[in-house]
Amino acid sequence: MEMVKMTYREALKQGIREALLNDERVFLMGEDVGHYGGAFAVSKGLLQEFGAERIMDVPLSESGFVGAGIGAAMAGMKPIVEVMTVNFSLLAMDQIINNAATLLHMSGGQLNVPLVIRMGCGIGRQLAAQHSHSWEPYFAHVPGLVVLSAGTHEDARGMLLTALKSPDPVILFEYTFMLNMEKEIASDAGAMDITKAKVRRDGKDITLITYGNGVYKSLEAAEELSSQGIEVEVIDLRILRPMDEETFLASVAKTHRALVVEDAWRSGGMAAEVFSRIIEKVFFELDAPLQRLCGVEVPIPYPRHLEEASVPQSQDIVSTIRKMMGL
Amino acid sequence: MIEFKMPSLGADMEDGTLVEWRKKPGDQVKRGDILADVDTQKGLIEIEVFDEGVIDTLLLEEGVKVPVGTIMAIIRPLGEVTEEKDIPSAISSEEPEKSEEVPAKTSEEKEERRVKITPLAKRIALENNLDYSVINGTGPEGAIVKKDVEKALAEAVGPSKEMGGFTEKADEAIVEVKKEHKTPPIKAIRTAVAAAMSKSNREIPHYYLEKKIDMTRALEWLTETNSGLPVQKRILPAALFIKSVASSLVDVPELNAEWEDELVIKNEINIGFVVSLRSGGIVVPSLKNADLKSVGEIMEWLNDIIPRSRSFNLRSSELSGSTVTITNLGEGGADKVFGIVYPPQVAIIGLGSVAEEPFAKKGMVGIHPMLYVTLSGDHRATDGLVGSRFLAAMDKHLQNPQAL
Amino acid sequence: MQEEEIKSIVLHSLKQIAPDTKPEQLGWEENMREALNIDSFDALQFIVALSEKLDIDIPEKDYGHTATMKSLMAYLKKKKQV
Amino acid sequence: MVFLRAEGFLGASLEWDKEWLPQIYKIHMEKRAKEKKVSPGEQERHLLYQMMLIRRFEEKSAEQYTKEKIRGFLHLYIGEEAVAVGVTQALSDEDYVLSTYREHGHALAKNMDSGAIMAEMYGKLEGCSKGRGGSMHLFDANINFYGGNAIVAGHLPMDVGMALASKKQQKNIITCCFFGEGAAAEGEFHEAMNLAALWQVPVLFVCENNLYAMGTALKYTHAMQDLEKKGGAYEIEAYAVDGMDLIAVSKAANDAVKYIKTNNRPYFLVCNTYRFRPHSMFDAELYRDKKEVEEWKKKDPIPKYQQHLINKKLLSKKQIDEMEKQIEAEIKKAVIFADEGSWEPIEDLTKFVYSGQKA
Repeated sequence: MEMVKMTYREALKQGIREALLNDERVFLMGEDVGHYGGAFAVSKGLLQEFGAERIMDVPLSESGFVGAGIGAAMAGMKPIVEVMTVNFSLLAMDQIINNAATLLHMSGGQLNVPLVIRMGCGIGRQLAAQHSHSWEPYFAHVPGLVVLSAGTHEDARGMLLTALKSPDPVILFEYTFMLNMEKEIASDAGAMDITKAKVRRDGKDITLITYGNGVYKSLEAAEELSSQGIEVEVIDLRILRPMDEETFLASVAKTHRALVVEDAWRSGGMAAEVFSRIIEKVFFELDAPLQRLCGVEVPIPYPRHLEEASVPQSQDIVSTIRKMMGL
Repeated sequence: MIEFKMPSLGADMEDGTLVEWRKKPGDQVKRGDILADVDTQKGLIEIEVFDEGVIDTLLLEEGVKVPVGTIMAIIRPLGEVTEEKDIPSAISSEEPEKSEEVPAKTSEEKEERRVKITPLAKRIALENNLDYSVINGTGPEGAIVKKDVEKALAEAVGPSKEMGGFTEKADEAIVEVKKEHKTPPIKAIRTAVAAAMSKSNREIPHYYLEKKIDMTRALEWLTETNSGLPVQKRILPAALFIKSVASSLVDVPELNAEWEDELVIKNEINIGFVVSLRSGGIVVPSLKNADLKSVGEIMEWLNDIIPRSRSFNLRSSELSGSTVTITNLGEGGADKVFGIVYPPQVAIIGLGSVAEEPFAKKGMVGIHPMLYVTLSGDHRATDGLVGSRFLAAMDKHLQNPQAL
Repeated sequence: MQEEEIKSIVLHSLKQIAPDTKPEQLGWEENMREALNIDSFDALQFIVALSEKLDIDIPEKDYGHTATMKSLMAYLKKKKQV
Repeated sequence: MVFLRAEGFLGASLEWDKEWLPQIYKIHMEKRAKEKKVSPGEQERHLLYQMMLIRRFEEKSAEQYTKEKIRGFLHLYIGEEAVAVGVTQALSDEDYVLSTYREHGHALAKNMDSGAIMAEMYGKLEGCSKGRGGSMHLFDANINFYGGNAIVAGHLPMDVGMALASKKQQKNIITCCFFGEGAAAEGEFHEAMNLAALWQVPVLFVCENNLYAMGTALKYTHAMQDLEKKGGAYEIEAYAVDGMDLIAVSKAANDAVKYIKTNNRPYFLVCNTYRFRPHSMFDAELYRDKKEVEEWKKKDPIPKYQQHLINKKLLSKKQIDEMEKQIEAEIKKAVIFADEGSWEPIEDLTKFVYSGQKA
């Protein structure tokens, strides 16, 4: 397979571009997606290529334009709505939860909402408490939504294409921290499955379950641990709702130990949900207490050293796993 | 001269491509003038000057992509020469945690009322009709884990074959399990030492220096000081050596540094002190700001850190951040020790044994206690002359121990 | 205090600083530091332990008496007037 | 609590209070007017000083940003100085001010210490928000400056709440909030306007219309671009003023404050202005023409006001030079203060989560 080097930003852009080329009904709208080129330069140049009809700048009114996206989707369009970052998504929460997620149910199956909402997410650029959120668990809490987390370049490239085929509203989390990161992906990379978690690395000693910003950090830690003789199986959840549990339950049955790594705050995070399912379904496979490394419960501070201390780093993963292995 | 660098215009900007110079050498510039056009992932941005002066040199060619912080041009200040010190960015997150994370000690106490056993271990025990209440747990909080049950199952089969020595063997097995649990992760330490030292030997061109230092006055001073101290407060020569190394590093800061494709001199003097483990392997706790501590304080630190190092009861912060390392093998019987530099540090100081030797001083040969001090240096970072200055400084300090 | 008691305190203290050794098997005139692989730091801890447990002062100039089991026992007995 | 105590002190008769309070106010204002007796031109020169300080402070901030001393987002106020200074001079020290993420100018105009601002942007413990906020979150309750609010329009409902409180407490305080024309497209703007009018609370809404919401022009974001007309939808008195002219802004703000105090109603002041700099440091300005920027620079409020004062013989060239020197010294001091500040220990990471928490 031929591989090409690509930034996460470029992977996102290629995904959007392919979606626009594939289907006339698809259009992108969001704050600064057009003339500014996207707040993170993801959609730079698309306005020039596709025109203002399909690349729509909108005013700063999250509630308004997310609502408009819902209406357009119900009326037969395929909107990609960009909420610049997850930090502003609360302004649109009413639209997302009370309308997008419930219309199908309230209308007795008559109205579905084929809408994709993209959000830049996560910590790591010294943007302080209001601009550093990891709120995947909030959205994963809501029935009616499909919640995706693009923790790798291939998912950044391909999740959107599949999400646009979903009959129901999809929240797609992208990670601003990774935008400049270069990785190799297949030159013919395209649509990715959005139903299953993925084993990113095979291992026999312990199962590490993660998503988003945690994926590359975990793989890095797993490499280091491998040199110390510990083989970590790294699982990328990818789909936070509806969650694919088969993949990680099978892994835990093999390794008998599990660690969850995520940037989101500890209380009520994805880790809590993953653990509940492990205890419910494979309790008698466990040979060690479950452990989780999550965000420290503090509004994210501005100084870099405090910011870094707020979320698990690769080194924390290494030391936690060593402890779990009794070293 | 003012260095004009590729500016950082956003936390997510890592580099920029110089598209066009707007000024040429000899041009006068003032604050706010546009010096160049730089292409970023967000598009073309005009780069402005914050100083006044005349363009001296343009260091970059158009079309070149460079990281933030790269010097692009030199500006000669106008008229008065203002001293513009560029203080490097204060937070350095670059220093990776090099140390081994040390596991917390687990309580060996067996729970009386309830047997702690993991769900998996319990299942296996029950499936094999094994009474797990007599098994010694080696897992977290002393819990019985799968491994323990498997071991017990194997032993339940084993002794029946050789009738004699059943009890003895069983005892031994338990002792062995305990030992395996309590002893530090020898293999892991070995692996870590192996990795660091191989990297050092592979990448660092070492130079080696040694110097004999007359310890008469230093030892006299120690004896005198210790005679007035209760046994708990007495000072070992090691504390004095560490202090003399710290003071010498103040004199020769080039060795208190890191090599990151250039010599980066560190502000704090944090001395890594090699503690050997009885079971083999080493642990290197770090004495922070050694130059600011008295000999007595250093001894207190040793009294605290050595037992904790040997029992693996250190915080990772206590193992990281060293800017130079001391190895102290002399007591092992060797005369001198030449260390391997621990990257990214640039020097390691080896303290040998103190031995009585004939030594000429002021034309008189006498018997003096002599210490062999060695220095292994990273030749990319410094030259032998710097190392030599350091050893001379150590000699000077050890001849004047009361001042340390 | 009996000689046996002093000896047991000595052996116990040695075992504490060098848990992987068998001090009770030490030869009477063997150099303890060499035989048990004790460095100067551990040696100091040993002396601290002895002075605390036996409630005596061992000045630095007397460290030479601690080299072998024989010389140490003689020294401690004298100190405790056994 | 304060409210209850005030009530107890003033007695139960509201009728009586209504008559009595304006009296107190009058005495107070007369006293203040006496205190403020200044030599001719001193007040004017002070306003000029503030505008020039903001300009230079922002330039220094940009410089410190490129040197990576300041991180995160940095939004500069250059070009809009007349708005902050003109509006703030109409307020009293007791009045509340809330602002946006482009708030350095408002903070300086409200007399926040420039060293505390610089240290905050460095992330140092000595910053006005203990380094936890950075450029977008300047807070100083002592001078009644309540941020530094970085979700566009997110602070507008808060303003109304604060004004509601001062109304209930019968405090003679105005809540002034600054926001951009981008915020005027947010639902929260409209909700806040509605509530303020409905409750008749003393809020001064100041819209700084700099024509671009980040990089999207007014014409792409507002169907009706005479923003002051939006006040009419809520029966809020509104006025649009040339935000590049300090004298005009000051007069409009004085009138607005007088209106609010006399009528106990909110007021909507639109200041038409322009930022000379990009939206934030990392902005290639793909969305606007350089010629347009140059045209606006001709309206720079600072030289305009300098010329005005020179013509009125209230200012000399020499005094301008002296001011520049004074400002340079002040900014230098601020930078040194920030440079010498300390980093908060990581052990304190979880501080400030609950009040009363031990450090």
